[in-house]
Amino acid sequence: MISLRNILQAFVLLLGMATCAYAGPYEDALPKFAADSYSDTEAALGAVAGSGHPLSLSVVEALRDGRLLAANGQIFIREPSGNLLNAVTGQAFGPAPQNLKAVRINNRVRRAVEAAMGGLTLLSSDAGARMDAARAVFRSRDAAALPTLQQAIAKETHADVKQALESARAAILLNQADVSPTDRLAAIASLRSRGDQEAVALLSTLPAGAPPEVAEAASQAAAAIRSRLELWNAAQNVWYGISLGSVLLLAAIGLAITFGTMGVINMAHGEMVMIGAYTTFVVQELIRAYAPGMFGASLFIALPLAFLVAGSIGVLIERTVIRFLYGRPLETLLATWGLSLILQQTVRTIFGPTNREVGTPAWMSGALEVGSLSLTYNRVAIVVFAATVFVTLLLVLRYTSLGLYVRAVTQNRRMAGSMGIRTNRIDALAFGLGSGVAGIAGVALSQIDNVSPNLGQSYIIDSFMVVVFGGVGNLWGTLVGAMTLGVANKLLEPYAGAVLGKIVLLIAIILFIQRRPRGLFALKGRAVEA
Amino acid sequence: MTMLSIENLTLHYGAAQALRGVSVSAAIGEVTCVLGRNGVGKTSLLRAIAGQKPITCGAIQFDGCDISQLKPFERAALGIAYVPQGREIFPLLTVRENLETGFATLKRGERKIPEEVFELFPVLKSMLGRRGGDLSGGQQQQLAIGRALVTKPRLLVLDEPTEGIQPSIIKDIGRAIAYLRDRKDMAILLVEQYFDFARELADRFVVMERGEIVQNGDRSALEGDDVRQRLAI
Amino acid sequence: MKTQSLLDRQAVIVLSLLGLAAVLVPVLNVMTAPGSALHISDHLVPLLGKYLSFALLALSVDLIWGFCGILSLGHGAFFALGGYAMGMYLMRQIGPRGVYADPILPDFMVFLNWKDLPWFWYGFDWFPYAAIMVLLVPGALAFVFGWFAFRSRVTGVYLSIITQAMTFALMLAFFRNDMGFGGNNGLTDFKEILGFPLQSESTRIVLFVLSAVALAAGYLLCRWIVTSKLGKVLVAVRDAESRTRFLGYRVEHYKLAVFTVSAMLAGLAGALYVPQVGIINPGEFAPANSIEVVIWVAVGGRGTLAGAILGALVVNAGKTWFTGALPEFWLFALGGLFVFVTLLMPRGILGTAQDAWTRARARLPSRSAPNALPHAAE
Amino acid sequence: QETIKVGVLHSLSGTMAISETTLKDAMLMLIEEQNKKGGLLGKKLEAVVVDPASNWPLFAEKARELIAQEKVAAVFGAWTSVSRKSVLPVFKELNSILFYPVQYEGEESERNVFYTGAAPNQQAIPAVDYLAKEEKVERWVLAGTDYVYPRTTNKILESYLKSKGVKSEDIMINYTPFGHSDWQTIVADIKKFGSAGKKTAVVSTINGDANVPFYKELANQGVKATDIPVVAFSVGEEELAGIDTKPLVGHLAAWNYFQSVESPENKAFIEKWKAFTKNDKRVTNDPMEAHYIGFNMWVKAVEKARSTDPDKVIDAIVGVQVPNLTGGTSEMLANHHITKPVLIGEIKDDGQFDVVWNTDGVVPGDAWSKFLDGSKDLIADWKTLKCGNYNTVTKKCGA
Amino acid sequence: MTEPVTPTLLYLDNVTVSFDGFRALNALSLAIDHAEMRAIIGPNGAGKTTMMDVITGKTRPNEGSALFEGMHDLTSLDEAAIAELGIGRKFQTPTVFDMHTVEDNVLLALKDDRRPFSALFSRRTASERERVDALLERVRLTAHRRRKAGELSHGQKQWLEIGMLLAQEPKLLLVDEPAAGMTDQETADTADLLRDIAKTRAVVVVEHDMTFVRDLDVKVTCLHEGSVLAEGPLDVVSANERVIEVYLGR
Ligand SMILES: Nc1ncnc2c1ncn2[C@@H]1O[C@H](COP(=O)(O)OP(=O)(O)OP(=O)(O)O)[C@@H](O)[C@H]1O
Ligand SMILES: Nc1ncnc2c1ncn2[C@@H]1O[C@H](COP(=O)(O)OP(=O)(O)OP(=O)(O)O)[C@@H](O)[C@H]1O
Ligand SMILES: [Mg+2]
Ligand SMILES: [Mg+2]
Repeated sequence: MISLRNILQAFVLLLGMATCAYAGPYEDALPKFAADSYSDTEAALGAVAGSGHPLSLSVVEALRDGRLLAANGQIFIREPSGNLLNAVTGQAFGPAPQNLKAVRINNRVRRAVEAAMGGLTLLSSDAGARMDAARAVFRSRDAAALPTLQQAIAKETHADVKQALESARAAILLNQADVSPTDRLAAIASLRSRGDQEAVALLSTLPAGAPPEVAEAASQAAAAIRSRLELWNAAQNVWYGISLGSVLLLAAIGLAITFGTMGVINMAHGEMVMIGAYTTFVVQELIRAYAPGMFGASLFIALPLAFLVAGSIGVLIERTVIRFLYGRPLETLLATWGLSLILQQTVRTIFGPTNREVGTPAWMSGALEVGSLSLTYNRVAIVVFAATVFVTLLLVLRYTSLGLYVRAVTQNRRMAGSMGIRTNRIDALAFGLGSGVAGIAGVALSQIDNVSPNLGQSYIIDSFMVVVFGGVGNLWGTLVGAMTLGVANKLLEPYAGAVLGKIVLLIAIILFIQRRPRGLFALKGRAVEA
Repeated sequence: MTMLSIENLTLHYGAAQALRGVSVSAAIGEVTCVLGRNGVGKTSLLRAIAGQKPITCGAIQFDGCDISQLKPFERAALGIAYVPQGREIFPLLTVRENLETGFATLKRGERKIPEEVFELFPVLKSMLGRRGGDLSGGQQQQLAIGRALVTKPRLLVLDEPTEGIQPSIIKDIGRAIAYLRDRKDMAILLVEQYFDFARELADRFVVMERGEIVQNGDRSALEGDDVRQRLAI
Repeated sequence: MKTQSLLDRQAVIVLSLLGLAAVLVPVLNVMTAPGSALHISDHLVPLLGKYLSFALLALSVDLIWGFCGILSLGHGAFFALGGYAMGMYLMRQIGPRGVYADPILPDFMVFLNWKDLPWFWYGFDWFPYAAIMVLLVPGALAFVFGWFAFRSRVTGVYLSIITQAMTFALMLAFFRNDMGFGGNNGLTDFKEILGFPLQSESTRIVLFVLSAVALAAGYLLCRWIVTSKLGKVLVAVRDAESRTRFLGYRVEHYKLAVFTVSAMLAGLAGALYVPQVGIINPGEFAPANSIEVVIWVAVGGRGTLAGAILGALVVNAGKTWFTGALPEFWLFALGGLFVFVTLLMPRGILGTAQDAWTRARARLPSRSAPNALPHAAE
Repeated sequence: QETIKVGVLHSLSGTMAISETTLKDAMLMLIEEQNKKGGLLGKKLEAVVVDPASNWPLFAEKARELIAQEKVAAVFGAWTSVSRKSVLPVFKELNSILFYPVQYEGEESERNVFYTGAAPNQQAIPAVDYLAKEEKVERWVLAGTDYVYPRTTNKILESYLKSKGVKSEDIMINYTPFGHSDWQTIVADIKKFGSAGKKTAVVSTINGDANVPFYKELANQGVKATDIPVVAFSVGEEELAGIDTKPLVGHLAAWNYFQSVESPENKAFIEKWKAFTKNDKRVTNDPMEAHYIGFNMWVKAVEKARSTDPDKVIDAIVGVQVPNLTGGTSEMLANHHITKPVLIGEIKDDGQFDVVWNTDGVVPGDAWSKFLDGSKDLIADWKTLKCGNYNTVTKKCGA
Repeated sequence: MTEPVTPTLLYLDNVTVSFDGFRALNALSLAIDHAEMRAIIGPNGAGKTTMMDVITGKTRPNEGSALFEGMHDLTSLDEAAIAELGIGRKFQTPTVFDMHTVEDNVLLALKDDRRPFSALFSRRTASERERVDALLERVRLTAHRRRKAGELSHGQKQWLEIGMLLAQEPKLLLVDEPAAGMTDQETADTADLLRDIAKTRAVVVVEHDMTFVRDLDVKVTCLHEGSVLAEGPLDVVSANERVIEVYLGR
């Protein structure tokens, strides 16, 4: 890349020298950048991009990145390496002028820059850049780019890019009155095969005065795409539901142990989640300060740490407070409520009351496109993560004696002791496990929610709702409960709105419990009724 | 050899005294039987031995060591197994899981349910997957005894093990207790109201009244009407 | 045969303290000079009144939780509904004195372009109607809710969670501006009650006295319930619900009856609360509020009635004091108090004090008569 | 030594602590500064801080405590509308002074309250104008939390937009509950609404905690400012501190102050703030500036009246002018609102704002909106008319 | 048997109860007459307690019906309604109200109007007081009357529950293992008590103690695997080969 750029620059330099006497549109436009007015900047940008001047790409790039500078009506480009070039000549410029200021841009200019970049990079050698360019042209529908577009299509070898280029061309052609109906019909067909929301938008904004057969085809195509999208839409909503369900599951699963299995009405559960989130924050701060290169791995480092931190706090709480309260489940409510206040205020004192920034690693941004379904990576990650946590926990509880002993201890503490079960240790371990799992849930939630001392509070009610709805003491119940509530919520939301949807859901839970007074996965028989 | 020896045990429930200076001992290869009417303190004595109820004063020696301050699970680890009155099985655990709770004191390699449990109580084998709480009363009682045997005890403490059990199995239990005694590797302390059952098994016995031991002796003393009289109202 | 009488020592103490407060607070407020040590300042009167209404709420929770084992995590809903009923009356009393001077519509309706008063606001300008609604609305909701839940035998945490869901749903609903209850801002800017200005000191004193009287009456009602045979059945239900059924008691009817009574008491508490604090908004439905009420009861001593009153007073006075004196650290103090009480006073402040008292009394005779334990067979 | 007490009534715990704690710190700093300058009327100022804990009735109780028990000369505080509504009667009854520093829905003017935050005409309408003019926006999503401020603002905007010829089908209104955290559906809906071919923008009156997940979701679903810009009225530097802003560059906010504003006053203020909090990363924001203005106005009025007596201060303060932090001067108007410039900023990747537009001068705050039926005839004037809701048609106070 | 003026008191017809495929009761039919005492024996898990569960409304049978006094279908009534019809029960494991005193336990069981309102207004009458005194005397708990029931020993709880059952004055008493945990002497006493009661009411007793059953001297039904294996006088039943095999042992 760098060598290519150097060659290009040398070439540009030569060319610049050859043409310096001649003042073309490029040179005319440049001073407008210095006016510090967005509309002037936009106009100048248009002129530069259309000038065909060899320096125009550098100017546009510089403008986008805030490297286009102005001083005393003169325009300069600061290279990424720090050198200052005269934008007119492309030659290096000696000592920087005093009052050098970056040419400011706003959204409007940024949009124009994108469009310009699109036109300028359609023929780039990098396939990714061409793809971006094709998208930019599709969006800008700039007829001026048509010739270059044709050229690019002819040369294109990548199937994906070619398709993108073609739909960009279609977008331009569709809107042009002077194009033959056959070409426009072909454009409609191309858009129809694209089949997404943007295509519908284009097709339904066909300018008035189009030939009837074109208008007809466009509206048919739009309708066809719409009905297809309808289906995808339903699938999308289910996905949203699953991803919300995973969030609920993560938030609730620790509680399924401390409350569901151990019977502690653990109001401090949310604070354990919060502690996990703050652990992530601290880890990221440290990484930012000492090893910025490892940022991508920050969450993986945070996971075990969050488990340990929240888990040890859980053990500490169990050993100092909860253990005196077994057999008095209702009093655990009082004590853990007190603890949650203390933990919140502690975090507020240490980290301040405001939100803290937890960043998203690059590998978690972006979206996976499956058909017309858009699955954002971070949601996919959360779904996968929730499933992993669930399965691991299930295995731990099933295949180690811990699960058995915890249940034995909760069902009959005295007798469990007489069977030789170390009740203290089991209690501490189980509470630590529940808290630790809450902690790692915090790592995941830090990716989608705010990391503040109030984080835990916002999940505690939902968590109890999930555990109870699913049936206390049953991990599967928690899973099904979380997913049911998540999906139901998301299916209701489009019809009832977020507020009413939630109300309807709460009422549904109340009614459901009437039908199944012990939750979804209720235990039956004498054992429970006694 | 004396496995368990209790000296001068006193126990209170709040301000109320349930045991007053009780002294008993149990030896390996013997069945020691505790007799007495309702509410005289038999269960309280066993709870004190198992560590479920802290004692007020007195000494509990097990295998030569004082265990009166140990936690229940520590006593279990030493080899005391307890079949409580009222069964106290874990209602939501399956029969198998109930039995497996006995593994807690065992080394990893020894964690197997001994065949003798199923020989003694075949019904348990057919109901391994059923929740303990769903069993019938007698089945639960059998489970409670079986569960105690899983821990491979050196002292087996049984509180009215025949309660609610059908006659044929009572006979089996009697035979089993005799068998365990004759293996000569454990001491057995038995609380029993069912006099004939006690008489057949007891090597030695004590009779309690109002939290005190009022009579003790060996098997021959049980033959007369004396003890029966004491148990009458 | 000794029965717990309606007016045992505890009841006498509670009632006389309340009576004393009802007399002393106005006297000290009016008769003493503002500087003197005994003076109860003007701003303290509504504050104390607020505590008393909270105490009544706590009492209503103790009635069902302490004696019938129904842990309602949604009792704030009944309190808030009573409060809203009172708030609607006070709102209608504003009349044309609102900022938009609409004689009928409250300000927030004008503001949202409502043209007519919604039907459910009819009648609230008439105090007796509002007063009935204060009891009727929470009572009816509790009755319907309880009828379904108790008939379906929803118990334990399941019941707790659906009560929580109920108050949560109500909170969201009342937050909605379209509901016609003023949305998030709720009802505020009240002017007068029964023609007496709410800002005047004498009205406040009367409200305080009324709160004390209502609390005393509520306490007596609860006492009556728990000392009657009904109370014994409730405790039986709390400890062994199904056994009670086998004795022929229709558990659901018992639960429904006390739940409804308790909700009405909570509604009354809300109605007393609103004129004294001057605002009612959906925040009162917040699940956390209801949990807090349960905590007052636990702090004071569950199942002792007087303990619920004590708990509400202690925690709220503590909150007032801490939020002023330790604004940055009061959560530590409050949280610490809760942990402290659970660990060291397992039966709450009053329960533990009672235990200590009985133990102290039991110790004396037990020394002379070591055979404290009765024996069946003599 | 006798002091003049100043009440600080901001939540230090509960849901609002996240926003309000900073304002408490700002007030402590301003008071400390003033004391360094020699105090007021020869006496030292003393801050009385209480915690109303995000609990609205508690606000009223604490206000009463501050005024009646602590005898403060003025109170600076409240954030949410409901907390202001809750304390209003107390201030009226006990005749004290409240400075309220947050942008709000308007429709109010009280003798005892001074509104130093923006009224809708000082924030919402200029922002919409900017988008329509500069970004050629034709389609609008009005997204807000379901409470009074968004409802009113959206009502005003809706009627304003319609008056500008925007059609009903080009306006989408969406309300969410407080603390809404799952924005997947709504962001997807916005995307869909925005892909109809017309330039679309989102006007966000989403409140408090809900913003962070909202912006995180915008970033996740790749809604870029160049496609669908979002302009927010409740998102400032403080809120952005909790989000990674790189994917959000170009989204907008409308305020009367940004930390990035270049002026000597602002530079000095920021320096003092960082020194006071001993933290280089602490940011400043609009409500802080509002307190700065309000506090200085109060000081000036007290000096002018030579007394802290509320009646005298209320009389003296109207017309008082103090410098604001953006390099201009703000004046207390007769309607108890102030004049302020309106600024529009685009989010930068460092969590600050780039001011892309500002009004030439200052805009006077309107207590009553011209775009609402109920209030278009109302004006407030505490100087001559002595009335907060004077009806210009019926010529009567009290509408 | 004398001419039945009214139909049989309790008639179980073809009752089947299964739990996840396991038949705890298998087409069980049984008739109990007015003022009849019936002893039920049978191996552990034969379905004796389940049968009582069906009669008292705790368990709904999958099939079959249970008629009381010839007109009330017990399978469609709930526990409280059945209790009000006059069916009282003592449970296999003693269940009493732990937090109530011994005398309150009895008091709660006393035959009385069960509606909440009457409970609120109910005042204790002298006759009630006498009855409680008499009952406590009968179950030998007078000395413990003020203690909390939860503090009683196992056997004392058994007695208390019997007292509660008597207090209800039911038409039909279902008594599940009343002698468990009692001394031989007490067992005999219990038998006396039951015989006494059975003069005026119907009693169904489940017990494994053969001495006790012999003392009762009534018709015996032996259940096995959910249905009747043998019926008749104890001597006949206990001579039955199958009964010996599955129940009595050799
Ligand atoms: N938890 C308790 N609290 C108070 N007193 C108790 C408690 N448990 C037992 N008691 C009393 O202690 C005494 C002895 O009870 P214990 O259970 O040891 O008797 P027991 O001999 O086992 O009787 P049973 O044969 O009926 O089982 C009884 O009077 C009983 O009431
Ligand atoms: N809920 C249930 N789920 C599965 N099996 C059950 C359930 N309830 C009872 N059973 C089984 O039904 C059978 C009958 O039990 P029941 O309690 O009626 O026996 P029983 O005759 O009373 O025995 P016992 O003499 O031991 O008390 C037993 O095998 C028991 O395990
Ligand atoms: Mg016993
Ligand atoms: Mg049975």
